[in-house]
Amino acid sequence: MSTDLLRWIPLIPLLGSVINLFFGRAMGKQRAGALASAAVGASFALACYLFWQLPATGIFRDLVYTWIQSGSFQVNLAFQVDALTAVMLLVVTGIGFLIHLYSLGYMGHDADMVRFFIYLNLFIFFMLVLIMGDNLLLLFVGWEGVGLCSYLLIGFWYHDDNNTIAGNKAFIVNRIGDLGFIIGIFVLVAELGRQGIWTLDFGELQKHVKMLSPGTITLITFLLFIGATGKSAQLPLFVWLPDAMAGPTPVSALIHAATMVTAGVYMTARLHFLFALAPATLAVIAVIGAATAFFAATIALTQNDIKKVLAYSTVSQLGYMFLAVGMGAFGAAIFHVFTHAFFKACLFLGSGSVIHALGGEQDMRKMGGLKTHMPKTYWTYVVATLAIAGVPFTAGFFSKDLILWQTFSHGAGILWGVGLLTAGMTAFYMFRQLFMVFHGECRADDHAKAHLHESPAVMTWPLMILAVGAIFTGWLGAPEYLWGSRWDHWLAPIFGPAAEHHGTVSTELLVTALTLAVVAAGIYLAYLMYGKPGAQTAQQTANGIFYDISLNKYYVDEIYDFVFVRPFTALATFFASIVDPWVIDGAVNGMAATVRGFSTVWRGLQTGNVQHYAAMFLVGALALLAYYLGQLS
Amino acid sequence: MIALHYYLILSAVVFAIGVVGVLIRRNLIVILMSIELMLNAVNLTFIAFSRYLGSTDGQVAVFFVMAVAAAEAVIGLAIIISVYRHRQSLDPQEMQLLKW
Amino acid sequence: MIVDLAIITLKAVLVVGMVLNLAGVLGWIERKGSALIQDRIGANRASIFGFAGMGLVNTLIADPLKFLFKEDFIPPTGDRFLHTLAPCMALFPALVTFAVIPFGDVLNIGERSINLQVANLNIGILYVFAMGSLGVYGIVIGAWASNNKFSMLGGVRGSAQMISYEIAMGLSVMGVLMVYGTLELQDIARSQGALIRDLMPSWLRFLSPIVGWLPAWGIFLQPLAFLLFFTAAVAETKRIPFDLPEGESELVAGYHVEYSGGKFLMFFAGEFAEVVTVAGLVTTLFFGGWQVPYLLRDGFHFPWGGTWLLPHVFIVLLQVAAFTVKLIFFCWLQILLRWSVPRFRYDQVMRLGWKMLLPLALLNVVATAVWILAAQ
Amino acid sequence: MDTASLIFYLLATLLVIASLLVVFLRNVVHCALALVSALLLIAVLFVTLQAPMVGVLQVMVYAGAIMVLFLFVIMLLNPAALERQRGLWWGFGAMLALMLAGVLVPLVMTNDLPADPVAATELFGSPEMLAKSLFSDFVLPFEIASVLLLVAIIGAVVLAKREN
Repeated sequence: MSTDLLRWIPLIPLLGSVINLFFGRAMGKQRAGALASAAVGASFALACYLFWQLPATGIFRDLVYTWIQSGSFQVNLAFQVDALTAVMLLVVTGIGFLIHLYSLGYMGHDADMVRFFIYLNLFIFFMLVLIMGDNLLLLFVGWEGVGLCSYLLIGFWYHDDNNTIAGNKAFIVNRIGDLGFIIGIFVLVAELGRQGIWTLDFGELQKHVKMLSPGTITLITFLLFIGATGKSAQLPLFVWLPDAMAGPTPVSALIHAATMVTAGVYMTARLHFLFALAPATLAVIAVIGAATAFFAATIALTQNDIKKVLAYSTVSQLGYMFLAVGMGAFGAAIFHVFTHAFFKACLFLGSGSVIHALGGEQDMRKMGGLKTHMPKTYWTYVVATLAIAGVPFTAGFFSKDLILWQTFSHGAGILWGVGLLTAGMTAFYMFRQLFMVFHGECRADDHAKAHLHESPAVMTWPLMILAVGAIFTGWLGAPEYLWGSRWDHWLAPIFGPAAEHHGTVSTELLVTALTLAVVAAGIYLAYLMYGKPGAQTAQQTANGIFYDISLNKYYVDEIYDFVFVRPFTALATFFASIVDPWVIDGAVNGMAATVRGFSTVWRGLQTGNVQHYAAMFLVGALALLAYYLGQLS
Repeated sequence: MIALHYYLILSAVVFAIGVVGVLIRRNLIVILMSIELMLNAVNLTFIAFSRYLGSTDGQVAVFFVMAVAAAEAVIGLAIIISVYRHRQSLDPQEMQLLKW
Repeated sequence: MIVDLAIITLKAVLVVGMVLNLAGVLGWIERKGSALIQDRIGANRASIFGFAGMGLVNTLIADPLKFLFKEDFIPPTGDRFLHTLAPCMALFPALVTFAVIPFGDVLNIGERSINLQVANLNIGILYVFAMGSLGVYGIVIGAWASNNKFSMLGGVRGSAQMISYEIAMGLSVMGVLMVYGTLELQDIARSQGALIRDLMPSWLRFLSPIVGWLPAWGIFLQPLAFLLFFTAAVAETKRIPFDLPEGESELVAGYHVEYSGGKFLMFFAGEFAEVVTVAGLVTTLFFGGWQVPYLLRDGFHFPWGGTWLLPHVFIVLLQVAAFTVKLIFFCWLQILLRWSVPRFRYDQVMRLGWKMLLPLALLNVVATAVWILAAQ
Repeated sequence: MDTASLIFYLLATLLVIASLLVVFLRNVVHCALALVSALLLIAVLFVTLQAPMVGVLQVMVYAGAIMVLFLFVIMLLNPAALERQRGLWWGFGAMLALMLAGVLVPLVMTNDLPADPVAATELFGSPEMLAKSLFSDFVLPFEIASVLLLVAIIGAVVLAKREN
């Protein structure tokens, strides 16, 4: 096969975006949406074909052209597909395609649907550049591009100020992380350059990183990880992701659950050879991952907004992934990325279906009893909830257990304990949500009740496909005591052979059993507090200091506001009101005044009379001629 | 036979007279005519040189000068007409708003 | 030397005399002709001893005399000098233009060969246009010097009209010049002695029996150019249907409202001289000039075979006579035209000149160029 | 003094007088007519310099077209008032022009110039020779000149057209 095909995977969505940009309005909403979906579908088909063709150890490269050439430093616009990229490719294009289809139904009533699909296609393009780029700079281009699309889509309904503020927040918080990221790139280039190696190619980097000193590597990886905390919503930069739920729900599913936020994990996996050399950074990552997982889970316990719960759940699951990264188990992290994409997308789309049915209502306290009205949504939701809770033989069970087992077997007992606790909380808040939304009495107002309906097929079919994925994708990475992992085998060429197990099978089974017990406890607690008939009303009034803290998200936003935003605003106000008008404007105006002063004197020469000018012209000509005459004689 | 100097001096004198017209007259049409006079003084030198150096290039140059002069006169007169419509005057010294 | 000078002077006097006399005769023909057209007698007072037919001679003398003895009125607010200069400038170009029009082939008397043309310039036709373009000044200056609003209007109209039609006229002649490949009028006239079949490209030979026997006159080679040139030239003479500068029903008498006596006579004569010049040009450019069909230097050579040799002097006389006949025919045609068609409106005149004649003339030039390239 | 010199001096004197009249006559129409005569004199000078083609073109283009256009505009606008002249500026301009002549004339005299014309063939200055030069060496400027004239036509129409 021709490797030239590679470039078309990102290019087709870009084309779709550009065509819709110029002709979308003329084509009409439905056709524009169909075009956008078809573009992503085509990419998906190509990706499947590539996946099929990709040999076990192989790698496809497609050099489009040389982007930067400066001395021996060369950056290509080139795409590559190896096993890792292929997995991400399938997730991004496959789930992206499903979500496009879903959006056809979900956004069908929105006047700005064409714009939505332009953004969505553009996002797919940048995400594909991110995962397919064969060098760090191209990855960074995609990284920034998806950030931009995320910003655009969070503020998609820009008529509401809160949405644009949420968009700004996402953008600004991400910039903080990106600053670390780009400094990391600079340090990497500069340090390698000092060794005479000028490159950003992953392949080249992998060959040459050993030349760097351990301290440098720690610094670089730490800076890169700061970028990852921004993009993947880890402590302390996670605050933007819950707010990002202001965007349309398909966006939350695609960008803020399945794909973009996992870019940080992908980045660390892509640069695993670098991170593997920095144990200090890995330790930091593991601690931050575990802390984030736990912290976000505690917040999710009490949230009432259906999407907020899912958002904190996403943060929490991302924490798991970084916990795995911190253990050096990159394969496990990517595995969790993979399974999480399915069940979290399914959950988000399910919640979208609910919100759609209720005419935009997101407060779970005003839901309930939807089971009978929306059976398809309900059952897919149940499946995905089981998966995220980690019920055996669902996707989440395999991937989460793998992470916990890796943590345990690495001897990080405390982190394992935190993860275990988080698993229990996850089960609790997810079932709490399930009970609040689908069981019990319907608490929606009459108007919303009257319009209750199951979503159209174009929305339910993606849900069902994702639900199937939420169960079976996990089977690829089954532990050794079952049928063994195809996953490790697949990723082995990238990350090396699967990490050796320190424990025995019996220990592993014991750990799993412990996890299952905690999960079961969480589910049962949720049933007691929310699932039992009459329990919910009792919980409405329950509160306490921990409940308040959790409900208010530990006041993190307020603390950030007080510590960072306000001093910064004050400084900006100072510059805007003192420095700009007096110092800068003063200098500029002073120059202008000086020039004007001189001009007032000189403008007397400009009489506006053509004949005066002609006379001046003649005087000049005379002077020249006289000089010439003097030269001659 | 006449030496080339004489033609050149004649044309210099005519040229200078044209310059006087451009400088001192207060009627745009006469100024334009003085410019035509200057152009013709230059044409005379072209033809004289052409004759005395035995090259037709000078005559070709005059041909082009005529084309340019025709264009210049046409545009100049069109401008004069539109100016006169607005100002009811042909005095260049009354048209000096274009300053500062 | 002296003989040369005498011959040149003789030719000049002959031509100027002919033009002026023809102008006078035309004045009489116009009166009688218009009377004929309008079914009246016309000019019946001028007779000698009761012979009305002698009125021609009578008019030739009586008209100028009458004008010369009238008061020469000069408007008090006008410009005396320019008022006098204007009629001279109107008459002068019309007279000198005829200098380059050949009225016969070379006449050989003994050793000497006389070119029957006053001045043989190698820029011939350009000279015609140069002089023609000077004709405007008569009107413009006369109009301005009279300080009369009617004459001023006439002058403005006249200058615009003449400049407009000069362009169409010049461009229409271009095709003729391209066909004959020369600017000299004598050469053009001489070229028209050939037959069309001599000029035909080989791939058109099959038409030779049908049109090949025609003489290669301009009218056959450039029919469109003839129409354009004739129209434009008539417009240049400022006669009906193009007499907008005069337009007696609108402008009293236009640019010569304030003229009387001898000066008016000069305008009058200038107009007829222009008529004669136009006729001469049309004859020379399009109707073979002094050529008689099939008459070569030694006699007739008929295309269907057979020759009829004639003595040289007789041939030359025949040619001069042919030229004169053609000339008078075209003078008469113009007078006929003047009494047959109504006057245009001014906007119609402009539209005709710029939007009909000019594009057609350009088209003719391009078509001729293509034809010449194709025929090579 | 031979005939050629005589003719030159006569033409030169007339030309200078006509030029002076252009500049110093107060009536615009008189100025224009003086300019016409100056242009005709220059045309005659061209002919004496073996440039009959250019001479005739001079008459056609300048005297026949450009100056008629001038007269047409003068009569169209008919500016009645004679212009006032300001003595000081008048003297300044005249002085400048005198200085110009005072620089140009010595400049001409100091250069070594041919005293006699090159012997010319019959063809020199003829339409054929001019056309050959124009359509071979100067084809590009020729085409540009035609574009320039087209632009001038359009410009004049746009400028002189009444609004609405």
